[in-house]
Amino acid sequence: MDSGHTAWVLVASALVFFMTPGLAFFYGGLVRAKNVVNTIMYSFMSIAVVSIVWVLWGYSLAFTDGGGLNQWVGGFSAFGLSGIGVDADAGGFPELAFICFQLMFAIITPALITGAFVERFKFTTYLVFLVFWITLVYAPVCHWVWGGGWIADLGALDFAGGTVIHVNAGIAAVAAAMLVGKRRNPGVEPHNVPYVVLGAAILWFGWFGFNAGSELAADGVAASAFLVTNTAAAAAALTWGIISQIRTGKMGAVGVATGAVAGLVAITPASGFVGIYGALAIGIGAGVICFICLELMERSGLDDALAVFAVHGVGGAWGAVATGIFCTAAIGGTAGLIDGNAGQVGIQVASVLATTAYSFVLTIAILFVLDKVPGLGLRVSEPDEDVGLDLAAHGERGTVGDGAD
Amino acid sequence: MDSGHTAWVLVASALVFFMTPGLAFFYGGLVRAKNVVNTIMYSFMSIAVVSIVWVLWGYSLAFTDGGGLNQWVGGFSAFGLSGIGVDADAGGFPELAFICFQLMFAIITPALITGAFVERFKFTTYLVFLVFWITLVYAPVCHWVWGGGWIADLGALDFAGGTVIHVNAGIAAVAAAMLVGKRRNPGVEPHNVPYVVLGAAILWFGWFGFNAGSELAADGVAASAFLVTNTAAAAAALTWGIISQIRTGKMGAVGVATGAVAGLVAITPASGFVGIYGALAIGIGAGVICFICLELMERSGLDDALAVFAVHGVGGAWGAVATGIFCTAAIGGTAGLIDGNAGQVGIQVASVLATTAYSFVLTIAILFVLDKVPGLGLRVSEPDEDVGLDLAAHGERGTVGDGAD
Amino acid sequence: MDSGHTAWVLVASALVFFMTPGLAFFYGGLVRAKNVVNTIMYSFMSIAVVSIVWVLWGYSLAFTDGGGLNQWVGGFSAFGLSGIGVDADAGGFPELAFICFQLMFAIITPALITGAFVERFKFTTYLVFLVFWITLVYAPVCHWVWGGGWIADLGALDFAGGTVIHVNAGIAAVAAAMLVGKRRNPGVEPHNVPYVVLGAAILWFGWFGFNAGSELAADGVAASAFLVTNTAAAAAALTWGIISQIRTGKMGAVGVATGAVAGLVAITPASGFVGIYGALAIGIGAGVICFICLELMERSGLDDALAVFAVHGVGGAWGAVATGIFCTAAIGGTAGLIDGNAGQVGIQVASVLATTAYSFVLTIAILFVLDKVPGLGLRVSEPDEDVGLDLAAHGERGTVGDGAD
Amino acid sequence: MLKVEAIVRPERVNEVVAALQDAGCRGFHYENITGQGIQQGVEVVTGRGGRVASRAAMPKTLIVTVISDDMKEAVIEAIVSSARSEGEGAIGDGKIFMSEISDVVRVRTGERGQDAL
Amino acid sequence: MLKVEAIVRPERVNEVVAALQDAGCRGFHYENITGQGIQQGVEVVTGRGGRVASRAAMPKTLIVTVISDDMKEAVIEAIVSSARSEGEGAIGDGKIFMSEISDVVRVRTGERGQDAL
Amino acid sequence: MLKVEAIVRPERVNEVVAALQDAGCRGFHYENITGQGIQQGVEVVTGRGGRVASRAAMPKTLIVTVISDDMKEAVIEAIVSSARSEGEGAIGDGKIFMSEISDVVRVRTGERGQDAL
Ligand SMILES: Nc1ncnc2c1ncn2[C@@H]1O[C@H](COP(=O)(O)OP(=O)(O)O)[C@@H](O)[C@H]1O
Ligand SMILES: Nc1ncnc2c1ncn2[C@@H]1O[C@H](COP(=O)(O)OP(=O)(O)O)[C@@H](O)[C@H]1O
Ligand SMILES: Nc1ncnc2c1ncn2[C@@H]1O[C@H](COP(=O)(O)OP(=O)(O)O)[C@@H](O)[C@H]1O
Repeated sequence: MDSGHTAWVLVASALVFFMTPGLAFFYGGLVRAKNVVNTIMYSFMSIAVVSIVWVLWGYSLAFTDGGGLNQWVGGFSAFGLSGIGVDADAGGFPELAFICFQLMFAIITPALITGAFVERFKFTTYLVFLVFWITLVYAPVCHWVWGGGWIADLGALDFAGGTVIHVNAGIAAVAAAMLVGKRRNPGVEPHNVPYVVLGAAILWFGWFGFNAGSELAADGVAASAFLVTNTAAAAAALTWGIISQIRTGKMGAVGVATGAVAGLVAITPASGFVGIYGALAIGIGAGVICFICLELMERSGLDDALAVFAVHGVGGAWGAVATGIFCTAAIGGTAGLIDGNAGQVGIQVASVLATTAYSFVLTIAILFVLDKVPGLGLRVSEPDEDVGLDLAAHGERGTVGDGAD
Repeated sequence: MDSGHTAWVLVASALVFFMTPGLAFFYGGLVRAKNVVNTIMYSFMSIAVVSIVWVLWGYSLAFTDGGGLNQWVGGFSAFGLSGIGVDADAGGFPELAFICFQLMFAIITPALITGAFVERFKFTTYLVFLVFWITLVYAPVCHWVWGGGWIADLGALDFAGGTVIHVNAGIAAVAAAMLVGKRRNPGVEPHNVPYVVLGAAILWFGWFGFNAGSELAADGVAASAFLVTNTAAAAAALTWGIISQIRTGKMGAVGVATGAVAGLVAITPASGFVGIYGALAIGIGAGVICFICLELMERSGLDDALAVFAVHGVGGAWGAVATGIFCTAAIGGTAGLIDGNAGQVGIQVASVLATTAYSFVLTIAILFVLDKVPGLGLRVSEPDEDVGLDLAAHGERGTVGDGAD
Repeated sequence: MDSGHTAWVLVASALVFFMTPGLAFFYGGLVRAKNVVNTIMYSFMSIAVVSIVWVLWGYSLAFTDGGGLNQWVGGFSAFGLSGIGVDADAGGFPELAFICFQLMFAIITPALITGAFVERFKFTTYLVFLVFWITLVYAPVCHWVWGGGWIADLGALDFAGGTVIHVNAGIAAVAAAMLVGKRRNPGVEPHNVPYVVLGAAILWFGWFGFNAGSELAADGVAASAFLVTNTAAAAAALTWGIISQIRTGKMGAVGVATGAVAGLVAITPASGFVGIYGALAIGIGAGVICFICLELMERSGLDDALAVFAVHGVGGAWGAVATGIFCTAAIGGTAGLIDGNAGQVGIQVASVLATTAYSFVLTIAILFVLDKVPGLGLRVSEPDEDVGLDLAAHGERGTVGDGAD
Repeated sequence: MLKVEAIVRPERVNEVVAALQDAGCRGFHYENITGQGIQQGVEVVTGRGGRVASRAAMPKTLIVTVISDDMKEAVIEAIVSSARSEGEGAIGDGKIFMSEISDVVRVRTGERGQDAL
Repeated sequence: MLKVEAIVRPERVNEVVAALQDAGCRGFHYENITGQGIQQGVEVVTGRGGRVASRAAMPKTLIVTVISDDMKEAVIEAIVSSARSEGEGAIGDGKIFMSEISDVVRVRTGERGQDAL
Repeated sequence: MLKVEAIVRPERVNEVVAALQDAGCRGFHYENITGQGIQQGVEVVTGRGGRVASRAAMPKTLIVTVISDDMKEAVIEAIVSSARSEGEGAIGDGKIFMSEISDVVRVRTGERGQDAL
């Protein structure tokens, strides 16, 4: 085992871990003040719950051989990580490090979904949802792409999880927004813009681990992934800022931060396969496409409160398709549309559509069942929604002054 | 020297450094709004003061040969790090990197203590306290366990500092709370819950460096330590959340964050010695035990304001004992109670008791003396306590609005 | 290529990246509440804009051979990073990683300048300024020192960018403050002290990547740079705190945080060349010198709002000169004044003066031109300044309560 | 002239403000306060999750508008209809306090009394 | 009916609220304000540690309760005894202002006047 | 005794406070509020950069001082001159509301009425 690669995968795991608290602040700043604790806790509890599910059966379902079902899902042979010792090698670094790294992806994916249903979803139901969604949706899709399943066989490229994480979460968000319904009193302004920017900055910082870490080695491709990740995020942030400046005469920080995240999402599947110009194109494309989609969604009847579909669903789909367009053999070994291999785009589209369909149907099914279970249910009561979920679900207020508290 | 190990130890040092500002926010969010700056500054000034003490004589006292006194404390041979050049090797990586890593542990330990006496301790006295406590308490105990002293000889296991850091700080906190007395007007609610969660998240993030870094190499044991750290923290957070939900019908974010920290504390001594199931047991145990202890302490007469004893003292002691129960030869080379080596538990208990006794007596002695020194003293005046230490000690207010500021 | 060195350079790049959001909060906490978003966005948009400029032509101008002009500036041969593949080696690690690392320096430098003109500078003009300043000021100065230009030939030592980054930004800040003029209603107190400390802590954390990363290898010198960085920062923070305590009877957190940053700035050029005692001297010196300078500047007519000149300009100049005083052959290979090589000080002074002159004149020129361009201009309107730039430039308010928002 | 101080639920502010404007009010201001009435307060979790305490502390919003005497009933009607909870109304819906204003000055022009409203 | 506005030290709010309830007050609200009286203000450090400035800015809490006229003295007594500092009292202990309320409306029921208190 | 409530621009608070002190006011308090008058509000960006909404929400500061009746005109003059924008004044400069205070108590001493001011 190589100590440099091991060090890099461990650091990358820590960086990706840090993204989920970053997301907590990104989302937490966007809601109303009375829901900030609740919104933050959605992300934080994903860490707590998914960490347990992953080491018990999640990793096993995603990454072991599923026998006859192997095209669709892994098996239980590594339940409780049985048989994986400190010497197990995952290709130059410990398999335990790979488990850590993959765990962090599993944590952030359902946390992303929460943006769709903040300010009205029942917290205890969410905890149960996490267990089922990781088991029934995340682990299988992860197996398809990275665990030896059918999408991998198809030859689809997904360097760091454009379909597994972002398309998957983005579609599940639509399903959740549909079933939980609209907020009674959506706020007009985010309650804490510095939190939004802090969260976006932590996400960007952690995303270097997400994308460059996905090379699973400290080498030139990792450095390339690092650089294109940054380039695409910058391009998308700038694009979004310019559109916003043109349309409103002002360059809102929330818009720029959203643009950055959209760029990070879009470059994710492509990060090990494209160069600087590909990254610029993907970033600018993400800025334009996600902006338009977000505007359309706001006009739709669906209350995807924090624009998970527009940013992660559409951004991830654009990134997956763009990977097929801009990938170049010199970097990741596979040529794309621009280099004459048009077929790759079709494969990419197929992987997006399959993930979309599967994730949508299963998320609907899980939520439908949880809604019917006595004592659970999806939506909080009207008085709880009015007083805010910080008090209703957590018995806490975000901030309290001295004296008149 | 191995560049991979060196890179890992340097990164781990940076991660552990970041824990102290994380603690600043964890603690800073828990106090009243008028004491947030003061509480944050306790942690921040520990960085400033201990960094100087460590490179001058702290490291030397902890890690050099103490000659005839070597069982108890090191010597002054490395005063000012004399003789330690850029080529000095600490086992595959530079000794200067080891000094950095150990420094970060020395910084956070007294910062942990401050949770006991926030909102009423005199700030200038604290700065003096730091110098004496590191010299007379931390450096010797560190020497006992890691510097070749008597606890190491005994065969006690402490992978990343359960006794050296957490039991040590937890007991010192009791001593400090006893001598400084109760707050006049303790607040009912934390003034800033997002800060508490931000702090807990940064602590968790940094703790990967703390525990996995303590392997001092980028290898399979480091990866294992990383994974069990995360598992125990998640299990404890979830346990605390569930207890809270059952008892109050609500899942307070502050409770969940406290649970996470308790789990991180408890896994610390065990992190290089136990597997996933040991980590789950340690985490769940930490959740239950620290929760009960915290409740009992709140009913006691002692005003350990931010529950340092319950979380770090008791959590650290539980972790040290649990290390003796769950350690397994397959990971760290030593068998524990479950693997048939009951004696290890006894050794672990002895190391906890010795640390407890020494730290308690010396902390009392140091504070007693500082209380008598003219111009110092432990407690601020009543008006200063009422107006808040941000204004009284720092001439600052945490936040100020425009206009009516 | 060495995987350990590669891992270290990639991690260091991520750490330096994180400094800019850290700076955003450091600066953002210091301004009035109505300008917090704007101040944060100055830093955030530097990431977006400079990232694009750097990969297109910035890196090329700074680090390629400039042919006949090579003493002064590089060329365009690496425009769009053409010809730099994943296998390009920069001395044991990928050149793409070096590009990432250097990019992060280029991002933070103009962000530092913004402290001079916050609360009154026109945001859109700033975005244009970024492009010109990186191209005309940063890239050439960077080339002089690190890209094979005349200062490198002179034998000046600048380990991590004391002149390139800090003197450069500090002088540009003076130029900007002169041209944009004074604020109408400067606030008396920072609006958010926790943000200031959070920002300083993130800066300190990231600075380990900045300085120890500048060794571009995971080795003993990197560890030494890590340790002296921490030592100087701690010494300067403590020095500033003590001065403040003596003069005002209180130890303001903002002062201590400023001291820490001044120490970090001053050790930057010296970090790979000096030992612990040199670091202590540089840190204490930074605390005293920058404190005095800051006080003098506040009495001057110049409204350098957030003391960029005193902290970065003067701190950087002191560090550059101190490098010549305290550098020792045992660590970095070059002897300084204390070791009998008085000439080094002269070389250091020359490099500071050249940077000062060039940066000042060109920054004035760029701003002068931008002021005249129709549609741009340097200063916002009086009503915009009064209502605050958060609303005026971004259409946002930093924080909004529920109900009466 | 009358000062009308209405204490309402924070989530109703937008509705109340709209109703006031419809009723002809051209100026008002508001701020967040903490209140207690029949509705005793809120349950907060203390002891880090071990216990619950009841705090005399419901977040409310205070809306203030100064009007001419003849608008009194219209303004009361506007507030009551926009601030009352669906159905029967609910405890905590708020109160309105009225008091005399003896003089008003418009800073910009120096106008006095009724003209300055 | 009377409006009682009491400015007190923030750290006294819990005591004052308890005393008001004992005196029979069933409704009140409060908020944090910044005040200056004889007690001139606070010292803040400026110049990043170089100087001290005095700010006309003491944090205070304003408690407001509307009561019937006959409760006036009991309420004053309740506030004074709970808000005054130990011993002789201290500068900055606060003030109470009283004014007439001409009408009250309970939003929930539409009740008016004394009944709505 | 009179209660003077002045709504002013936040960036003017320091000037207004200084003018009040020059006019002989020895006590006051202030707080930040949100207001709307002729000046309709502010433009905020919504839809993450896609649209602009107008919010009835200008940040204002409310300064309150209780004075004896004879100071009325001096205090008005002090506020108007310090709060009015340069030149002709501008929309949003603020308003002053005056009302009767029937009694005052100084908590520290129990003094009443005029003496307690
Ligand atoms: N006498 C009073 N003086 C001041 N404020 C009051 C008074 N009574 C009620 N309030 C305010 O009105 C709010 C609503 O009162 P509450 O008794 O809960 O309403 P309701 O009578 O409509 O059920 C309270 O939260 C409090 O802020
Ligand atoms: N005339 C006044 N008008 C409005 N508020 C006042 C007035 N006088 C005092 N206050 C408020 O009362 C608080 C206490 O006043 P202060 O003069 O310090 O108290 P004391 O007279 O009890 O020593 C002040 O901080 C201020 O908020
Ligand atoms: N009738 C009113 N009742 C309460 N507050 C008012 C009233 N009219 C104005 N205000 C307050 O005064 C502020 C200034 O009012 P505005 O009409 O903009 O000023 P001007 O008349 O001087 O142009 C408003 O923001 C609002 O807070």
